[in-house]
Amino acid sequence: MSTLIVIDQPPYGTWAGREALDMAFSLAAFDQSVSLLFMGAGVNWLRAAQQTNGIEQKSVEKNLSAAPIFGVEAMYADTLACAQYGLTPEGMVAGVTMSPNSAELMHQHTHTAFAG
Amino acid sequence: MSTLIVIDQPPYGTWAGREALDMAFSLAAFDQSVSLLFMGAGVNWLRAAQQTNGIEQKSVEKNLSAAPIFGVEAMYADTLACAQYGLTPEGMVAGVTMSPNSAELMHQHTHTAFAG
Amino acid sequence: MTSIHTLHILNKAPEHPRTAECMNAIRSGDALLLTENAVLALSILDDQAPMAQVYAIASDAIARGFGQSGTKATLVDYPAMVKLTAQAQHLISW
Amino acid sequence: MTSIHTLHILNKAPEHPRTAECMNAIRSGDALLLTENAVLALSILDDQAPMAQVYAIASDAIARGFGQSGTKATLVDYPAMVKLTAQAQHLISW
Amino acid sequence: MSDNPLQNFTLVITGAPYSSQAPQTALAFARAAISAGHTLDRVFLYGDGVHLASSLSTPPSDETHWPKEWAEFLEQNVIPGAACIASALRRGLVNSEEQKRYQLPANNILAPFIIAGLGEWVEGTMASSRVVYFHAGG
Amino acid sequence: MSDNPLQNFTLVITGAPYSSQAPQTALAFARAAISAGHTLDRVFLYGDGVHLASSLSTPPSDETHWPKEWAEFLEQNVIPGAACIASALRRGLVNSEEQKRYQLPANNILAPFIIAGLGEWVEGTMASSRVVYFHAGG
Repeated sequence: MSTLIVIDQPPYGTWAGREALDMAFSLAAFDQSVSLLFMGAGVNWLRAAQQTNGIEQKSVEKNLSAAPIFGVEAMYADTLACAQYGLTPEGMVAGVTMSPNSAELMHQHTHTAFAG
Repeated sequence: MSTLIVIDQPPYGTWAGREALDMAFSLAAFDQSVSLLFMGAGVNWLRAAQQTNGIEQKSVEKNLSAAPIFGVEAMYADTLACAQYGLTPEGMVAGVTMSPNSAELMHQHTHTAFAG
Repeated sequence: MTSIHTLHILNKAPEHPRTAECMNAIRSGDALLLTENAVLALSILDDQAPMAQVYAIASDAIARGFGQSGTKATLVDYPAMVKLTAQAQHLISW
Repeated sequence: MTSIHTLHILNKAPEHPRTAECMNAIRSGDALLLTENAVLALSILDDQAPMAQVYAIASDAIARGFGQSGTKATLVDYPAMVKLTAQAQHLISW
Repeated sequence: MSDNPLQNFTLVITGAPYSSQAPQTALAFARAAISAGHTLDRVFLYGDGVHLASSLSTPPSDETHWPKEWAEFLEQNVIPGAACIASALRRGLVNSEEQKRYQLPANNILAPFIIAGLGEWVEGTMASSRVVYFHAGG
Repeated sequence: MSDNPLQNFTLVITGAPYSSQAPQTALAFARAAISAGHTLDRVFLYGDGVHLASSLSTPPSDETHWPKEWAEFLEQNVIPGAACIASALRRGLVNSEEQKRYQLPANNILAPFIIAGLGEWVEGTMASSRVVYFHAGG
């Protein structure tokens, strides 16, 4: 079984992305194969240099950097969505694989789930 | 003071539209000038022949027909949104005024508010 | 009963960004089930219908005034939805 | 301080249908204030900027990695947001 | 494998009642699944879906009481229902144990719903043949 | 009229904490308004915003407790805060009076928030010079 957790909402404005990340970490904690796909406005999770001291929320960059350590297999970013938001590999957090065909990626996984 | 309450979400799938209607009825109950504007997917509130016995929710058509009685001054429907959803005057509930320029309508009211 | 590769279950209005994401993800051999506000797509779906069989929950369609729109989608009840989820190898709830 | 006819306060991501509704409603003499997820429009806004002064809450922009994007919008704090709401004759929270 | 093999479903509800239609659609699906002879491994409430487990929800008497309808369905069919503890605590849904631990003035979980970790959801995905999510619409 | 006349604001919050950023943005605005010498006529919670008045919300200790922050702000500045009764009852937010009336097992409204009708909102729109809405984002 392999699960793809999809995040299509930006960070901070809603909690759905954080709750999606918790789902991925839980699967990994149970030694289940899990990857993350960022698409739509969700690719903004991956923008480098997020400084959250002004909004009383923890930076999601730290959460993301912990993903490989917790056993999340891959973090994919939808190529088209990155282009729409002006995100280039240099402007993104480390460890992200570009996904030129996210529909195909979903079909390659047994489960695909959103957090909300 | 005149208030325009805007409904841009369809009925039944979320509660925002019902709560917007309650706002309009409350203003009217306090003898405040209030009108409703349906735009975007919200124009689907106005589709005739809604039969809700299958979904255990009350039909919003009855709520809308009560609007003039409660003192709501006008119900506007965004012309472009109606066209997008294939809504014609014959397929709509009674008492609706078409709004070809909803931005102008907002500017004509002192207050413009969404329920959520 | 034919097999379905992925059953896409969509409950968002046509304007919702996830609707476009769902439509982009549909491939040959998949099926699309419209529930809740997604049945409003029945007034918009036409030539550009996806390459998949389209179903819609009848009670949701009728509640929203689409009792007669059986041409663009097959109206189904919840027992049929259960069957579709059993037939499909994969499910995605958008 | 010049007067603002309508201050449009937008807190939705660019894909959200209300963003398009807001952009369509902006007229000459209005101002647009981006808050929360709406600051993501800073990566998209360009030639087609609306005919209005654009502001964005600095803490929301910086949190989302837009600390250097002062060119497309004036970054403001909450005291400035309060001033804008006081200057404007009308407010619309999208 | 027959045309309609019996399935063991896990349902995940992430939309709140009286804000989304998710709990309603999920219940219609659950009833149809049981009627067709399938089994429900468990129901897991996540995100805003935890509000379905509120013992204090009081809709007008002429509206369906979704938390009660769900609680009765789970009891009658002996199906476990759990609300994610992290989602629930943030949103003000607590059981008597959490009430004591955090010295809160009350508890408000409607039986038979319990509070449990995301591990309940992971186990559901492993134990069942189909996982169906019911999100908020829009 | 000066460049910056003092205003009397009514704030309406329709987004829930730990689901939207609305209560957080609204509090930053409210603090700035008071600091600038403006007044807040009242704060009205509507729709999912009523969850801000929960006395049971228990976020992790390293996250901001928005209901408590808001309650302290309202008390310190003697500003009335009301949750819409229709929104609140459906969503499981009740005071002791509603608890008795509907024979519920508990109540969970955080003081100084009270439960009131939409008339409170209407009065706010009439009494104040500016009404600012804080909706859920997305």
